[in-house]
Amino acid sequence: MATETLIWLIPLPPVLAFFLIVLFANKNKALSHTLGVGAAGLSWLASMVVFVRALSVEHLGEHPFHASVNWLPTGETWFKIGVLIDPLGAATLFFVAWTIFMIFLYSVGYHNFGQPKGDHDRPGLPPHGATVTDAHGHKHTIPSVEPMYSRFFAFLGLFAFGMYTLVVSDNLLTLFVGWEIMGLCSYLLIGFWYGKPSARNAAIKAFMTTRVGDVFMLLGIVFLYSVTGTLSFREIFTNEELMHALGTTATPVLGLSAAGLIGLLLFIGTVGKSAQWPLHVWLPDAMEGPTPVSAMIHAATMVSAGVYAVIRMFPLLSLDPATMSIVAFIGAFTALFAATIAVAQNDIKRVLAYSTISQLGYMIAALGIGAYVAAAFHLITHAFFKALLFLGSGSVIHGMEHGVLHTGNHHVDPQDMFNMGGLRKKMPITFWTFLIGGFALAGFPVVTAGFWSKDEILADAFAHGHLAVFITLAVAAFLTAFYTMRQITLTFLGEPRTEEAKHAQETPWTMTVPLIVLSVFAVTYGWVGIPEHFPLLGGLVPNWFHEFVGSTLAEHPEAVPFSPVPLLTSLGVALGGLLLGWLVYRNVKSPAEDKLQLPVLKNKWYFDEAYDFLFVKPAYWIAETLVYKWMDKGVLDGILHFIAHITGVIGAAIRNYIDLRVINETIGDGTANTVKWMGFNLRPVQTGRIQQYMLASFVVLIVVGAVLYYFLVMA
Amino acid sequence: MDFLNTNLLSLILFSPVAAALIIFFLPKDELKLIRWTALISSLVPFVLSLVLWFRFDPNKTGFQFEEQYIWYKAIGSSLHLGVDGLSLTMVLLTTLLTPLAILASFTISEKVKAYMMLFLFLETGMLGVFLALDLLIFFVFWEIGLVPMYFLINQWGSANRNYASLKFMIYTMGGSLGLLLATQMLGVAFGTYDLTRLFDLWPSAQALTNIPPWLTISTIKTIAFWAFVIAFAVKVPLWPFHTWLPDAHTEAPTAGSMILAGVLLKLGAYGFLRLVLPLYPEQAKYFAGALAFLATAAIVFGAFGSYGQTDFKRLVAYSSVNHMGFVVLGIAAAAAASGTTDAHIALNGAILQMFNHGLSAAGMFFLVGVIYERTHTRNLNDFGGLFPLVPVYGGILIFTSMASLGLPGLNGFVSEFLVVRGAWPILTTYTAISMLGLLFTGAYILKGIKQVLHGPLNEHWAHGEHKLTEINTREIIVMAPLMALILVIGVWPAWILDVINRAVVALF
Amino acid sequence: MNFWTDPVNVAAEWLKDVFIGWGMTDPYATALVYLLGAFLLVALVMLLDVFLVWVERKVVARFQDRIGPNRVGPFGLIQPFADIIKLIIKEDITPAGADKVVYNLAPVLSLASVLLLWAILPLSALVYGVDLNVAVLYLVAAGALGTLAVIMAGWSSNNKYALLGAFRTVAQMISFEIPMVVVLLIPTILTGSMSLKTIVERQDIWYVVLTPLGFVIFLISAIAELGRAPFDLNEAESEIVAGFHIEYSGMKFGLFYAGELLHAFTFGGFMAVLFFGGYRFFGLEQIHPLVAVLILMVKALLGYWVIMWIKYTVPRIRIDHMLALNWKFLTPLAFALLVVTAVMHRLLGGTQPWVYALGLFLSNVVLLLAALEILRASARRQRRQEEAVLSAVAETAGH
Amino acid sequence: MIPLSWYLVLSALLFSIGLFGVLARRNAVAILLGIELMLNAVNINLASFWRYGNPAQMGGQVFAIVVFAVAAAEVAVGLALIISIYRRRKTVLAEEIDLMKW
Amino acid sequence: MDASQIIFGLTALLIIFSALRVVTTRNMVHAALWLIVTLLGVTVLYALLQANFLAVVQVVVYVGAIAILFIFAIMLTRREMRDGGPQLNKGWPLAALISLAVFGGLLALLYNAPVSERLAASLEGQDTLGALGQALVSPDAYVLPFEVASVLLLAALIGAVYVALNKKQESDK
Repeated sequence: MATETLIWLIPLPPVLAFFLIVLFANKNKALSHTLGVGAAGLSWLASMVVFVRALSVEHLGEHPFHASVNWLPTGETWFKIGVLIDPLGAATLFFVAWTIFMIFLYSVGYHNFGQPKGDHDRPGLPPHGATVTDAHGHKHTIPSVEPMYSRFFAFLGLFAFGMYTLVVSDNLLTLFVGWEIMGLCSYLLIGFWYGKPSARNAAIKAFMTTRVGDVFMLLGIVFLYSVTGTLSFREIFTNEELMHALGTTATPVLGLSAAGLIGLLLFIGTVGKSAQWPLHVWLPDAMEGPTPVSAMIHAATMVSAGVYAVIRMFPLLSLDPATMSIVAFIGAFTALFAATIAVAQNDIKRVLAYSTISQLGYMIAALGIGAYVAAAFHLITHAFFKALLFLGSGSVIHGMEHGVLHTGNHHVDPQDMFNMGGLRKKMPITFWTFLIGGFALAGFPVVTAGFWSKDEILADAFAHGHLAVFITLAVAAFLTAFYTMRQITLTFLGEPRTEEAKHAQETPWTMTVPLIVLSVFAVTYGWVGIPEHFPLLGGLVPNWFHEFVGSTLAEHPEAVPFSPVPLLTSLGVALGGLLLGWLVYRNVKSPAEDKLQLPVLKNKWYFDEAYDFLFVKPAYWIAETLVYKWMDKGVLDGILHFIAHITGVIGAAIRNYIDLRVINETIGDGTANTVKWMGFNLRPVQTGRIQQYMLASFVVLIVVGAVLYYFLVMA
Repeated sequence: MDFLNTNLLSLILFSPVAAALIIFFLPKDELKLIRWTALISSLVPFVLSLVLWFRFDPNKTGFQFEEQYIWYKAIGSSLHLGVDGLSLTMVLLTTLLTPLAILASFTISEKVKAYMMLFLFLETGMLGVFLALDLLIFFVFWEIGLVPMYFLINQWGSANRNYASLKFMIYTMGGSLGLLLATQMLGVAFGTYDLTRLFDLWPSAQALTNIPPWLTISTIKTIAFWAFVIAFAVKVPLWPFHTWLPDAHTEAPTAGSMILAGVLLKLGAYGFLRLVLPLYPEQAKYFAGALAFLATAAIVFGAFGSYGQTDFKRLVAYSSVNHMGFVVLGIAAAAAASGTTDAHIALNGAILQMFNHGLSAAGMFFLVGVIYERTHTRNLNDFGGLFPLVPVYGGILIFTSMASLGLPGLNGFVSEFLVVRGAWPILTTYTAISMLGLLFTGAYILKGIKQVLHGPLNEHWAHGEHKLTEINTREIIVMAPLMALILVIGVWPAWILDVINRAVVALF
Repeated sequence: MNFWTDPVNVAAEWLKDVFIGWGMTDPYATALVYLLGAFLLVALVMLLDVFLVWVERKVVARFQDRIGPNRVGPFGLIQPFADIIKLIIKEDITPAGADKVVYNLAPVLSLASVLLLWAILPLSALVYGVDLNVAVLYLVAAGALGTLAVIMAGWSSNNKYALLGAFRTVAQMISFEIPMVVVLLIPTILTGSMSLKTIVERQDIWYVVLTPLGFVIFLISAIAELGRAPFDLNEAESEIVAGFHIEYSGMKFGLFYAGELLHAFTFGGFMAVLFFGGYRFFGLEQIHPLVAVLILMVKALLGYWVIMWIKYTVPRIRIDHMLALNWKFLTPLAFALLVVTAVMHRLLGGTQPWVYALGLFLSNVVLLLAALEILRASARRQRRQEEAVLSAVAETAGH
Repeated sequence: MIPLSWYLVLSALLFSIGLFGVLARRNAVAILLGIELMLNAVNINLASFWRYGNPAQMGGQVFAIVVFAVAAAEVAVGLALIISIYRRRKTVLAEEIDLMKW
Repeated sequence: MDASQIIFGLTALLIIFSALRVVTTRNMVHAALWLIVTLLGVTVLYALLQANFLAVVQVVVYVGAIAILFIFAIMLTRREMRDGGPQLNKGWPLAALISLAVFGGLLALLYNAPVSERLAASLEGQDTLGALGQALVSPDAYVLPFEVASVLLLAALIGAVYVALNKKQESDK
């Protein structure tokens, strides 16, 4: 099969699975997950084939796989949509395919496939467990299967479709299509347990917050389209005249050039999607969704899509330094800001959520300083280890739920890290893989992928003289290592702090296999991008990633020269942070003993409250009171009713003073009286005999006719 | 089949009336017979318009299937019918929605005969507007459509129906007074009402013989322009003429709302496209900013209004204001820069938005009706967590809501994108402000879903006599064509957009 | 034009020349020839009528499992002449109090109304009385005169039964004229002309194929128009003795009788012309005009036979049923058929002949089925009502 | 050939006879008979003017047909009325049907 | 004098005679029958005028329906059929005078009118029947009067049925 055809086909299996499950298989759990996982597998296979073929093509950057068809007629011309796999796309496709496939597989176990139906489970709420009686007559409470199992796979399928569409599309519009489909799916999946008000609100928050960004992004797309007449990446970026014109055309906004403004608008979309400050608020709440969802959406794919979009549009952004500064600022700020919050969170998934925001800020900051390849590199490594961490945390929660069901004490939150401790013995596979993931996140030197990608960003920042960015990111990295170690310590090390933690269990193979696979990538993927001038290790493995992804750009980015400062910094912050985290938290038993539970951090710098006060409440007020009650019901309908009233008054006046008085009494009754009088006197003429009437009329006819004839004709 | 070719339009136009006459002769107690007769006979114009669709040659410019019959020779008016790509899509929409609306109203059980007859008359009224190529005929059908709708709201509506129907009737009639006067003026000035001739004569007219000396020709044209605009703006409805719409929609019976939102609102937009732009290019260009302002106001305030509702149906009703605002925004853009590619794109979007809104709004109203029939309440606060009870209904509701929200991959996105794309370079500021409306579109749609489907289950509906029943097969059949079209247009809009595009390029 | 190919017209031309030779001017000669032609036609038709008496009697005998007249002449062929002689020599009675002039005029008018019809019957492409452009309406007009004769007879007899019979006849004839006129419009529409000759010439596909339902309606209303069983209410012996001709005897009765028989045969002829291709039969008519006349006669005889068949098979129905059948069923159906035929003719005009024929035929079938369905439903409803009434009655009786 | 005036004179005569019937007869049915005569007189006029005017213009014949329709309607309603009156008042004499006097 | 003139003369005499009988005869049935004779005479005139359609319709409508309706009505009101009283009312001399005056007036008008001696143009090759049909249904011509006449007829029918039927039910009560 031609590669282009294959690329077209990549997104299709999941969406087919979606429709098949929704329409036909929604009653059959096994069939549903077979369809879902099978579709993910097919897409994975196709992606791998495409990836391998992409590797074997020389100068893929100049001659990418590309095909397009007419889609929208626009005046005299057609708007085309198509697929494109260039080096960046291929690299993205690689990690997307892997993570998606793994998450599909993981979901089977996570939703307790094969377990009995719950006693009181109902759709829309997490399963509560089922009571079974074993051979000895003992009653056990064991996890029960998710009631909306099929639906979950359907949504995941649709989501995968969106992500694949985004990756393979050759233009901003279809990218946006995939982007929004993922937005919908994230809404549906965060609100998967819609019966919980918190999940329902989180879903809406996620959708609306990202939609703020999307609206700006749509404007950016429209702007770009209006200016260039196309949305195809290649047609825009390979057209040097056009790029030059874009870079020099001034706009009235902030003194930015057209390219800068477009880039900024598109970037705001990313801010929403990748949960950057100030639109970061949705992502922690989104942890209400099932854990595979968190892994899928909030670590590996959807939030990465935001960064991917910025990487895609990098040539445009880089035309305007002002925009780049904004991007760098937001990225760096977010990285630090989110890291500070993560330190004070007790929910195992929320820590990861803030860490995700922070890491995404890293990538954005990298882009802002022009470190194109480094950003892409960190994007990919982060996707692997963060998906691993999320899945691992899901595994932990799952294990804890076992304990909760065992003890029957449902007041214990299985996600609170202070309820855990010592899980490394109960859940060894989970522990080791989580450890790998955590070290990768912290940037544990040399062995983990995270180290290489993070180091490259720091090196870039340092080498290009962005010292402020460099320092901010370094501090953020330190905090990252610190809270990562805090998490590992609280969760796995030490002794179990609760009864539930003692009865935690290792999870089934469908959950652990993805963990193992992802942990492999979390380690090895770093090796494809080792800088060539790195001491000792440089050059052992060629810096393939830099060459490959860098070739996407027309101007090949130079690898930065080696400098010991960033290397030492990253070594220092990673190891220092890890060590400090372990030291501080190895003996902490309860939240009260945690010195870092500062209210301002605990409450996320009060952003939710501020937004509620600044935007949500006023919006409600504008909608309900200002627009509806005052404007529509009050002013507009008031005017209408006033006019109606005036009309009524005029009508009544006409009736009372003209109709009744003048017309009825004077003219009407007067005439009637006259007629009555005449009729009374002329009455005897009416004999009631028809023939006499006729006789009379003929007499008149003849007389009048004769007279007329005489005067008109004869005379 | 020469006969079919030469008389296709009048067959489409008058077959509903014929069907209504047939129903007139049916016994009034045979509800089933009446319903099925109405349904099947309303499929006749649909099939004919499919024939029309496939026989239509998009490559030709100008009107096709033209028919001209003597109607009122003395004043130069004739029954002149014809279609181009613009009206073709609207005809298709009308004939598609009518059978669905009739099927949707199978639950009506009082005065069924009158109801069905009115519905079929309504269809003729609407089709007449889309098919007319004569100003007077246009006006006649324009007004004919009002009467059945008035009775549909007034007789089969819910609690506040008298107020709503009166408001609807008076408002629309009041709006069209100016239209009538302006129509008369055009007719008197040129001795013909034939649009094809007026398009040539009127915009280029430099002097009129019968105007008072203290009025200049441009003043006359400006007044006539606003007379047209106000008539259509009321119907669209454009802010601030929109307040009849939430009342009328809310009180109308389900199928009435479907048609009202699905087709009747399009009459206004169609009027802009068919009459205002071709007849008053200069004035339209001059006042495009004002139009765009009103459109933007409709978009933003419509979205806010919708967000502020606790009545589900009213929420959907306000969403129509919001969506139709985009249509007018596209039209305003085209008015400001007629002939450019941007204008063509904006108009493509506007016309497609008309079609799409017809599908999604009709679907939304129907879904509201489905749940209203079961619960007898529209108050959003009375629902909650119904998803587990009605999973299929919930899925359909989410699907349709997403189409209304403008989710890419469904139809609404394509048209909104095109409108925004076309309007951006022409009316940048307004387009940017209208994005606020787009944002709140999401907010109110999600609010609706949140209050109805999500959240803790309201136990009131779970058991006993109030137990909510799942959407039934008939209702799914109503939704199926709408959903299929929503998806198809979202994924592959070219089949319909191509027809629209060719018409737009030829016309504007 | 020679004598062999067109004997009738050649003879007429010759005769005209002869008259002109005698000193007549052309118009008078033409008028005289026409008069003679009409006279000749009437004479031949009357002769045929005599023969029809025999046919009728023979056929009814076979229906009733008898032999029929067989004594006078071979196969009883001379029997009618014997009958005529008997009728002529009977006493001519005029009842007291009868309106003499009217009484005597009625039978003549009755027969004349039938004979008038022969003026427009196209016997062949070249042999016909007159090719009138409103012939189809003429057919109805002549029928109106027949009605008049009946009412004159009934009234002038000064007899209650006669008057009752006349009333019935009039009600029946006027009523059934309506579906008949409507159905007559169908061949008119299909042909685009009211001229019978044109109708025959355009009938490449027999109209009975295109509009079978029309033919059936025509047959039913024709039988009613003729006043033959099952619609012979005007002379229902058991109710009103013999109806309008109760007081007539002798040759005056004979004229009524002859008129009725001839009327039936004539309608056979018109059925042939309107629905069965008239004098045409797969090109046979082109052999010779007289062959064409023969073809028409055979077809007319077949039609006549069908009418007789019905008469001797179906029992008489009640008068209110008969009128209900007309007003509530036949008339609406005829109108519906007219509309359907007109629409289909317009829709399918210009298509392949077989498509055209099939379309019309099927539309007839569909219409018939729909009509029967409606009929069935209404019958069911009526039965329910009656049963309800009956049960109510039974209940009250039970108490 | 017949001149137009013959028809017109005949029609005028017929009209006058009818008029006399209408004015002079006592029997209501007879009055209607008179009216029929008058209508026929009119119809003769219409037909002959058609024939002698411009035969391509069908106005004359069309109006004759309309007169037929009117005549039929008039007879139907008139006779129904007369029969109805007869049932109630047992008379058909025009001069006795004078309830509407004064 | 040609043939048509002879026919016209004979017919005219018949018409005048029968019309006079209509207005003078005592026996109402005879009057109706005389009316039929008049009508048939008029039919002949139509034929002479080559108005075939009118001729046939005259027979169908007048003879076939109207005249028979008359006879019916006369029979239904037959108490007056052989009424002994005078057939003409008291004002008949005045009526006769008026009729004569009308006739005279019409003759006077005819005498002065320019059309009186006009002869008919040939109808050779004209499809008057087709033209009539077209005229009746063409929107350019007489479709509106035609439709109005149909509606009138329908209304009259319903009215007649109502008038005749309603009274009967009342008398039944």
